[in-house]
Amino acid sequence: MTYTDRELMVIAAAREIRDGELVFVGMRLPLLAFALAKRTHAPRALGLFENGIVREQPAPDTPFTMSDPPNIAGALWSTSTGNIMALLQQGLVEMGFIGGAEVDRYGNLNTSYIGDWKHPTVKLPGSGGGADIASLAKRFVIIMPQEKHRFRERVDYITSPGHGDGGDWRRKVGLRGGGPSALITTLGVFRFHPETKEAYLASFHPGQSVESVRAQTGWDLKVALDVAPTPEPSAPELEIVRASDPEGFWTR
Amino acid sequence: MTYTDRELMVIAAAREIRDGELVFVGMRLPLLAFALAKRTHAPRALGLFENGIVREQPAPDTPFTMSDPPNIAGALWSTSTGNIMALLQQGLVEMGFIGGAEVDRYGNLNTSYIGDWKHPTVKLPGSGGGADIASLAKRFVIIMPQEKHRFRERVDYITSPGHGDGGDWRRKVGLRGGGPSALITTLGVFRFHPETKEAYLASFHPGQSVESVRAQTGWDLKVALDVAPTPEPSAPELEIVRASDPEGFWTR
Amino acid sequence: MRAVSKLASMTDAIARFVPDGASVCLGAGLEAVIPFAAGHEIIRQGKRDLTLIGPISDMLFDQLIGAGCCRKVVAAWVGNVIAGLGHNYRRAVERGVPRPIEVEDHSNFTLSLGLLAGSLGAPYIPTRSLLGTGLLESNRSFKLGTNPWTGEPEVLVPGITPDVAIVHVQRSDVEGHCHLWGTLGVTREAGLAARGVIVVAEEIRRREQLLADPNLVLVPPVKVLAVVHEPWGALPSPCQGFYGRDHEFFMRYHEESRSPEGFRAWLEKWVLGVPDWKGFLELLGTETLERLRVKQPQLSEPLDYGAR
Amino acid sequence: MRAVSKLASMTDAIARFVPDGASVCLGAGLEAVIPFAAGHEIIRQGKRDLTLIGPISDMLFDQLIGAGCCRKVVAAWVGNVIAGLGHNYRRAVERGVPRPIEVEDHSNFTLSLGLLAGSLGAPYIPTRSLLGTGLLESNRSFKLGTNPWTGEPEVLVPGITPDVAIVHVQRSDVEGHCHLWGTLGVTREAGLAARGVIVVAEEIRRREQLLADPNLVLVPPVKVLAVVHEPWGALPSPCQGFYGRDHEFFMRYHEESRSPEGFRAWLEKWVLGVPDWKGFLELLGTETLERLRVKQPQLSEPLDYGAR
Repeated sequence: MTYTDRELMVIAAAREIRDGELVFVGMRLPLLAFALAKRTHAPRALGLFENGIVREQPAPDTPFTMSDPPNIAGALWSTSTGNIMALLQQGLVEMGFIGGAEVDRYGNLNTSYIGDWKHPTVKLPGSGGGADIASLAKRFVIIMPQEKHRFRERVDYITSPGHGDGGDWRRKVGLRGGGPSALITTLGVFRFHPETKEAYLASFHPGQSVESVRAQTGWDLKVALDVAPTPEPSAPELEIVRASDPEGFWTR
Repeated sequence: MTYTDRELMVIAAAREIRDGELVFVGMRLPLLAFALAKRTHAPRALGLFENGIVREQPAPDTPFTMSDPPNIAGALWSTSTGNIMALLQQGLVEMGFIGGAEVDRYGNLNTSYIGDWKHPTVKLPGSGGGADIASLAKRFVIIMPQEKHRFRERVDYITSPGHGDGGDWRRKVGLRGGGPSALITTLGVFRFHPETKEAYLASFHPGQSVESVRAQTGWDLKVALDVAPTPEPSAPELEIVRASDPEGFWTR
Repeated sequence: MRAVSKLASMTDAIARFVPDGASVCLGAGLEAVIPFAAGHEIIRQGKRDLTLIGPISDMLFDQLIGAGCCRKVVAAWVGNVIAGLGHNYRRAVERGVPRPIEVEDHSNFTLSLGLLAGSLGAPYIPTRSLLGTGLLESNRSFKLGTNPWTGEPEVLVPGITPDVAIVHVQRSDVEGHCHLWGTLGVTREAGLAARGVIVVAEEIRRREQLLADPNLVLVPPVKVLAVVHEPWGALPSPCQGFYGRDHEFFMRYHEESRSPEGFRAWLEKWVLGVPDWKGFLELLGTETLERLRVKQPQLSEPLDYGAR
Repeated sequence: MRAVSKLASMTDAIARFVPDGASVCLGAGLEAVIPFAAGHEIIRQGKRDLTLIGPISDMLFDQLIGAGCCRKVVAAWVGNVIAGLGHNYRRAVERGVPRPIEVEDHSNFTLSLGLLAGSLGAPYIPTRSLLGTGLLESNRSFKLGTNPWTGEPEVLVPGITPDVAIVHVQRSDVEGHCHLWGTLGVTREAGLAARGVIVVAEEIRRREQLLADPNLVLVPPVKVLAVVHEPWGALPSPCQGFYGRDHEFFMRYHEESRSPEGFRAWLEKWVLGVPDWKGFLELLGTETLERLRVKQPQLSEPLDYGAR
């Protein structure tokens, strides 16, 4: 069975959603992951979008942005951005998905400035709602392509807070949300050590190895004792993902 | 021409509204005053109600409460209480009307507790929106029946702040609104000294005198040098008031 | 997947979701859509030690206090809007009759801000209202603060998060997607701030009819504990598009509740003497209902949510 | 008395109410109802030193920055939502091309809270978001505070009060009573926080049609400076019930704006080369409009505001 990196990422991401959860979905791969989870193991999950939308099902045609009219028609609630973010701050949102341009060993994400923020070499678009999800969701899952220069010992700027410099950093700075619980890349799935909060490789995708992942990681990578290949997508999973993205705009 | 005390109060109150102003109207006499002002000298004034309503004209049948359905139908805006109060705090509301159970020489109003608030002899209903209007409107006008025991040297409890203990008290405690500009009673009209902020008698209603007003005032009353009788209602004014309260529920 | 119905009788909804000691927000719509049907059921079930939260509560809090259900009031105003003082409220505060109650004095704005802060999950919101007033002394939940940019004084209004908000609306589906229009007051803030919401609806409609206007849905379905179908359930307060206000009922209550005995008789007749809201409506009589019923529709223009 | 018409051409509205140096909130509806017609007119009139305020601004801020209109950006995200980075934004921040700009980094929640605080007339609202992030360092408008009840850290988000908010809506009357539905984003907060509002409407309707649903009126008429009738005025962003999003236009812009020369050519063609929005629509072509036009109405159920 053939599939793309991105299809595998979607499927791995879907497995992070538990039934009945409120999930900050966002667009692109997470939206497809939500669609898949809904149709498999998490039929009662609800999707939140930071433009103010709560949906039970993704819109019939996968929208390009969360504010496309098909994403509003049929919503359970279409309210203000503030009212949706308020659910996060009330502690009602179990999980959210975030991407980033750079990540570090503690799952901190940078989507703001490469280099010194006062004189950046690259100005990235900024937080959007990412910093809020990272700050306030009970847990969050990072999805991003893995390249060594993006997987850094320390990010230049923390846009979306992971586990800071590890340990109980989040508690110390006053963050209530639980921080990142998984990092899903084009090469593997990372999780975070319960004490040190450092990312470690939990599984490598089929065709990859601990070494190939390590080669694209900018820090001294820790690896789970029971590291194993990421389970292959099943045919039904792939079928659902492809039905949600028939033209392959996001996953090809 | 015969008229009631309350009709005269309504007419005196209407004269306090200037054209084009945003006015916190409330119910009862102020609502009738607003209706009168709109039909005479202040056609462009807008009325605000703390249940969330902005109206250009009072509802056709004078409602008993601001949330009666006729007060919503035809409103220019029907929003939340918070959004209306926010206009106050933005400093956009020129004036408001307030009543009270007790008033003192600096225009402080008590609608909360008679006696020590920890062991009150009378529990009054409380602030409603009165304290907000008194705190935040650019100016406000007090309307209440005058009886000596209600016109006190010092109120037991400040619900709606007037000029505190006088002078620049409002500035000192941090209040931005201008405080009371007039006190309209069943006996006369009081204004506040520009420096000391103490209430003084500006006019006594026809049939009253400085002495009769003083007899119903619980402090050593100051009187304007040019004190004069309150102008009599005109026939058209009375006609409009009576058309707004045809059964005399509020003014008889 | 199938929609999960939260439809419940008023009896069951109050029994399950308003335990003794709960903090309950009622009457968030100021003088309109006051959930009297729910309030009367709370009295019939003899709930105790409730904290009642609401801006002005026109007559309902006075009834709940007089019936002994209340331990604490968090409100801007308690009484009878067109008649004046609340006699039971006075007796409770002044003499501890039938029970002493604690009062947290708010203004309408600070109550709104407290619920807003609660709805945002924010600890408090600062305001320039109430500076210099007695409320800052008698309501110990406020703090006096200092604007850290300007040094100016400010009042910090702490977030209010009721255990349950009871809201009366025009229509709902069985899952609790509901529409309220007309007077809003602090209803949206209350519904979002509360841990759970009991929706009391004039009409139960199909889900698609509610979701045809998702902007108007009052609270997200995760907040809704129960949906009660109770036509006329806000009487004698009004409900836009359905019925007007029964002013006489408020006036009569004011007279009859002057003495504890008078109130007791009122309570026996209108609340304890009937098994449910249908019983109340029968006592009120079909003539009164017919008089209050809205007869001239005033329809809004539909919104086109078309997407393709 | 007669209603005062605030109807104005886009040219006049921008000329009068968006002076050089103003702070302007645009694109409060996130990816929907972005007032591109207004933004292009701002560029044509060569406005300078604007502070642009908006949550994500999908492509519009990038255009205004590239055209040299902007001195400062207050936003959570600036770029092109489906394509990625904003090339003009990068050039301005990294190299001062065409002009250096200042950036106040927000998240969507803090921008929303800032506008909410502004709308409330409150100095700030505290939040638990952004603790530990670089935003607290690069955006000096935030303050780190301490919850006075619990001692816990909190971020104080100061009120944001734009000089003017430009909002695109489905319908308005000539006085500015307007209705917006679909994606709301931070539009209501922006309209209420701003000193004045320019309403850009797909349709101008009679006053009674708007006031038939007073709950839906976006901002009170006292806030409205001008009403501009500009059908299709949010293109290429979508407007619920009217048209969908022109994804290709966003993708093409992303490619064409890679170099300053490419952006200049884009600007000459689509903005400076046409006299007004009708010119833009002609360039876009009737086939595109017809493709994007919503063809299947999905109507909400009317609300009965009947009172008698």
